[in-house]
Amino acid sequence: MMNKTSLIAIALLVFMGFFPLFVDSAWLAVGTTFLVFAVVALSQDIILGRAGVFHMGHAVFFGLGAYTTAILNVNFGLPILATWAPAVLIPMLVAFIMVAPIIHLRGDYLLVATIGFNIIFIQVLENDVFGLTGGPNGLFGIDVVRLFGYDFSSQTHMYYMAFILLGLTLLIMRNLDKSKFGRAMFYIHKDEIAAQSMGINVRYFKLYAFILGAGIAGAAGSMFSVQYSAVSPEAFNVTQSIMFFTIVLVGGSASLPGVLIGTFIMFVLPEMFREFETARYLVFGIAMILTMILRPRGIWPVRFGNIPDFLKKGVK
Amino acid sequence: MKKMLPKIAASLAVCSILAGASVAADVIKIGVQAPITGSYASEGQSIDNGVKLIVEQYNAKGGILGKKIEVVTCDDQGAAQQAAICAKKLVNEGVKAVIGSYTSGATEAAQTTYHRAGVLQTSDGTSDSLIAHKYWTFFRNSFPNSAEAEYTAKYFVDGKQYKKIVILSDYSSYSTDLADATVKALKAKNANIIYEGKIKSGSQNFTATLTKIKSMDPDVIYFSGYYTDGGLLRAQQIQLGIKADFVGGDSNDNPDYMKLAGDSAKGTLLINVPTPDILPYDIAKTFLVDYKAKFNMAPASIWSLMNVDGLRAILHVMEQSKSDDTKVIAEGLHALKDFPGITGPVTFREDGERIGGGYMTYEVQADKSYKIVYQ
Amino acid sequence: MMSEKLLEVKSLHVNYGAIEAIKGIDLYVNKGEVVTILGANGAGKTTTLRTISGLLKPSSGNIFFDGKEITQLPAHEIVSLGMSHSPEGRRVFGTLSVEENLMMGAYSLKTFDAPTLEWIYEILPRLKERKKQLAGTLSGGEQQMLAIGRAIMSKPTLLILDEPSLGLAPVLVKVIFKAIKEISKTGVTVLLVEQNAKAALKLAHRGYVLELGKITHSGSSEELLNSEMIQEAYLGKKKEA
Amino acid sequence: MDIFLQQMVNGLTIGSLYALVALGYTMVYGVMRLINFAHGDLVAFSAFIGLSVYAQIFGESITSLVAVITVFVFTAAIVAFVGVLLERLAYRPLRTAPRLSAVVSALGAGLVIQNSVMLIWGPNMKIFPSNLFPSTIWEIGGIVITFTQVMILGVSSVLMVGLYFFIHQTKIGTAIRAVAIDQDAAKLMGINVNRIIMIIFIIGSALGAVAGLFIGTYYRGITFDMGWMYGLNAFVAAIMGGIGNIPGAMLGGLLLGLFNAMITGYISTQWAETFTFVLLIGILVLRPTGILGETVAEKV
Repeated sequence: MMNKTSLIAIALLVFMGFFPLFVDSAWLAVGTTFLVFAVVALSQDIILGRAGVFHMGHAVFFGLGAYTTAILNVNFGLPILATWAPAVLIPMLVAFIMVAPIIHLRGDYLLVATIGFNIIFIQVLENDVFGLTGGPNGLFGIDVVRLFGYDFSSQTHMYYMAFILLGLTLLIMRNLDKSKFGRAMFYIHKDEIAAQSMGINVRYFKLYAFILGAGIAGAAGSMFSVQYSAVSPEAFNVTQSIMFFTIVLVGGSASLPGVLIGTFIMFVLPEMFREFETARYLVFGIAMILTMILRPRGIWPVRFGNIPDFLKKGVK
Repeated sequence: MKKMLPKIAASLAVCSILAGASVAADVIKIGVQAPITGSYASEGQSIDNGVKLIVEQYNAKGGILGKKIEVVTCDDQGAAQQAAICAKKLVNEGVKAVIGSYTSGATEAAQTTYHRAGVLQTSDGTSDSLIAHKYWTFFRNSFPNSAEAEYTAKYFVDGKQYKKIVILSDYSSYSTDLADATVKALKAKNANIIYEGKIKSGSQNFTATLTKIKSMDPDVIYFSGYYTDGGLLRAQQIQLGIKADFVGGDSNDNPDYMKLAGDSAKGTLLINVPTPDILPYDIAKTFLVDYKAKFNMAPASIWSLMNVDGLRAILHVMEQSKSDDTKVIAEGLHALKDFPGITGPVTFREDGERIGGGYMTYEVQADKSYKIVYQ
Repeated sequence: MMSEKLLEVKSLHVNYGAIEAIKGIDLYVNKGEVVTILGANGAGKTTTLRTISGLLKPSSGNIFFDGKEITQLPAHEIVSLGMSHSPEGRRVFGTLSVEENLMMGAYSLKTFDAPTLEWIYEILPRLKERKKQLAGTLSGGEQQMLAIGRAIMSKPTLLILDEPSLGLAPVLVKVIFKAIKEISKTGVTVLLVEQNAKAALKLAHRGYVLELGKITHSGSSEELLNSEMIQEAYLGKKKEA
Repeated sequence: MDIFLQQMVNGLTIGSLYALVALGYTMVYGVMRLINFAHGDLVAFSAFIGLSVYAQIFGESITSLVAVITVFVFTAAIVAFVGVLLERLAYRPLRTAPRLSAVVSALGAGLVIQNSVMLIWGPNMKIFPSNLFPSTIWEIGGIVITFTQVMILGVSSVLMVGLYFFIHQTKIGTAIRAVAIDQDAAKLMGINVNRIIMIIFIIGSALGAVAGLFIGTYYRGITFDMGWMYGLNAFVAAIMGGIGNIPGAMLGGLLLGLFNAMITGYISTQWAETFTFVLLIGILVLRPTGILGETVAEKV
């Protein structure tokens, strides 16, 4: 089962693990953000790529995680560590309440409904509900992680925390692929009607994907708020959701290396080409179109011709 | 761990644009954090231009403390998240001071990072919350919303004696803060506020909100947001036949306000500090001429000049104290007394607040010229 | 019988992705003939027809229609040359009325052809009764009538029919086949794919048998009707022991 | 009561702009099953084109009915051409690709249009001349209505009724509906699907251009990034009405405009968008394919 893809993935992880030894803190900050966004993109991929649900509101869950940590820390003085569990659980709960009534909607309708949730979310944040969210300013001065009297405040600390988070996410996704859920999701994505006739409860598994994706995005959000010590509504608006959506499709949906490449291209490359300033997004848009025309299934697509062995077992 | 070789190798490997930006001790770096793109791009570019002009002038004289000054610009797009990213980036670049940002929200999001790193920051953001943390690194080069709010309240209650006041703001950090400060100041004077509302900036269609306001028959509509919405609000107010006065906060004072409101602009009351072209100081006149010569246009507004004053004050103190240590510079800035700025004398309070600021109210005439009606 | 070839297919190959669906077939249809293609499900009958009418592009081979090569022409241009294809599963436009469907049939003509419409209403009177009704609300048989009517609105020289009797009650099958006969009588050449092999061969002059993307048998209808293999495989007759 | 009627006028004005834009979304969706995310940016683009056309031809001073009509026709033609170009370059190569790839391409195209506008006309707000339409205001029983509003309501009604008849009474219109239902069957009728798609993009873009010009003349200030907001609202309107359904888009647009005005006027400005999307999600939960439903039957 050790194919080329996993070898490359391991090589990448090793590289990312030693990355801080070679670069200054400016690059480390870019690296940290890359890791955080990669986690969000992977969680988006669980919903969009694997379960095949047209979901364009992922910034909601990312934002919920970030705001949970920020609110509990800034408004209630909880240490960051204590906010981690709620930052994962609250997005999961919201995902369930929000998505359960609409999970049966067909692709494009679900897409617009998730955009709608994102817009409502932003409005809630901007209107400073219960005086908790800080309104349009957001919340500032979020603490760093402290444990046994140590401050994990340097950029290297942040980097490794994000690195561990990415590692955990990859582990979850690996287990997911091998599980019953993984198989079900694979078939739902390939052919929903066939999957249904095989007795797979499509709604249940889609909802499961949503809740799992929301939890992981929440964890990334928590990390994000600590990294920048500030959260504000526009970091979680529809544009951000569209970015996560695009990352998955440009990279290659349901493909781990694809999503990581997508994150690199959509997040790190624009950071590098900041010099071009104004023309940057023009080039970016052209690149999006060209990528889709030349590689409609993404830069590093999953090859559906070769169904991995572990997926073949059990169902047939 | 921090050896040059692997560093350069890694940089090359990722086509780093920062490859050349290795630590060089013979320059002093000044950061600019401003909205170079996005809705406030004209203001951001104006700040960047102003800073570059001053730095060029210094470098022509041989730099500062025997070193050349280098400007590092980071585009925060007027967004808090980008601002936080910029802050990290500029700190990592090793800048001594950061000029900006334009909006209060972007300024605030970056503050903590600069403070933790001991990097000076000077901004024209007017939100009162900017000095709430009392960071020693932060200096406001404009005047706070609370000062404008108090002036506005005095004008409304003592001057105009309005009985029914409507307050509108948008969702931006600055506008919300100014509206809140104005409401607070008005309430302290027992004024009667009949409606407080928010409009969504850029949504263009405000007729629904205005129709609702019409049914309340107010004396005055005060708007604390930006000219891009203010001009439209005024035009639609006149269109709907609402006979209240329209008073705009400082960010409505912009030539585009007149164009947007068209004929409806007549009679608008604008509250602001003096505009660039009427600044009486010689330094201001010279600077405006230089700016125009280099960039072939006028600065976007008074705000970029205030940021330029922030930079000038910092460079002045560096020269005086012969030190590039930020602690020393901060002390020097606090000790400044009426430093001659483009926008008037510069003096900072202990919490980084700039002291002073004379507000006035202009009435827009039929030919779009200003008449000072209250001071 | 004239022997001028109206349609000629030469060593046609068609791929679906990596799978080769049609593995080199040759066939022809003479002017005025009724020709049928028989074959089991998945033999490649529909693929062949879709390639002839230009919906699919062959990986190799040539198709000639009325002396002209049409292999690379787009489907809509082939229609205006006089070929009309009534696809499998009827594919009527459900939210268009019966009359609008017929109007679309005449799309390739410069003007709407009223006499043809009258004639269709004559041979398929049910359509006239329902002309204002949405096609999607018709019964299966009526939809099939509409699909055939729509296909001849363009006044084709070659009419291609893909499984016109599929899923219909025997009474309706008779109506449909009667109509096809009427159409063929006016000089329209017909290429017919049918699972009802007996009815098809009774109507046709010649036939081909397609199996797994290859033509295995061909001949006059009589020869095929009498062939043991056909009787066994398509006419449901047991081999005599 | 007059406040209520005033709100209706307000709502219908903005609603007809949404409807014009929504038609572009719904027609493209109906035929291609593609959410054309670039459409909103095309609307913003047309406002800028209109401004430049006006400045080029009339030098910003002379106004007359002829001038206004010329600007509208020229702009609609240019934008229609750009729409067709957009389809050729960004969507046609992706006809057979997975549906979401085309969505990403559309998002990319939106970025390209938006940033081209920014690079050509600059990042600052541009302002339409105020004298394009007379500044006449009528007051009827406490309700105020301006000349521009009357023009918006009048012109968009005429366009919508015209489009309805075009789609339902003409041969090309029927062919458009046929292509929307079944592309292969339509090809077999001799319909050139590529040509139909081109016509769709011409009509949709031209209607969007009219909306963009009205936005310019009514609100005067135009920004390079305003397309997103109009696009999103119009898209929501199209979905509400039943995407792919032309009368549905018109109904959805007007309904959304009215609903927004009433919510803002009587309930809350701050929560107006939330109400809009709660309404949308409510409609979708109760009627999963919008109010009038899709005209296109789901292919199995």
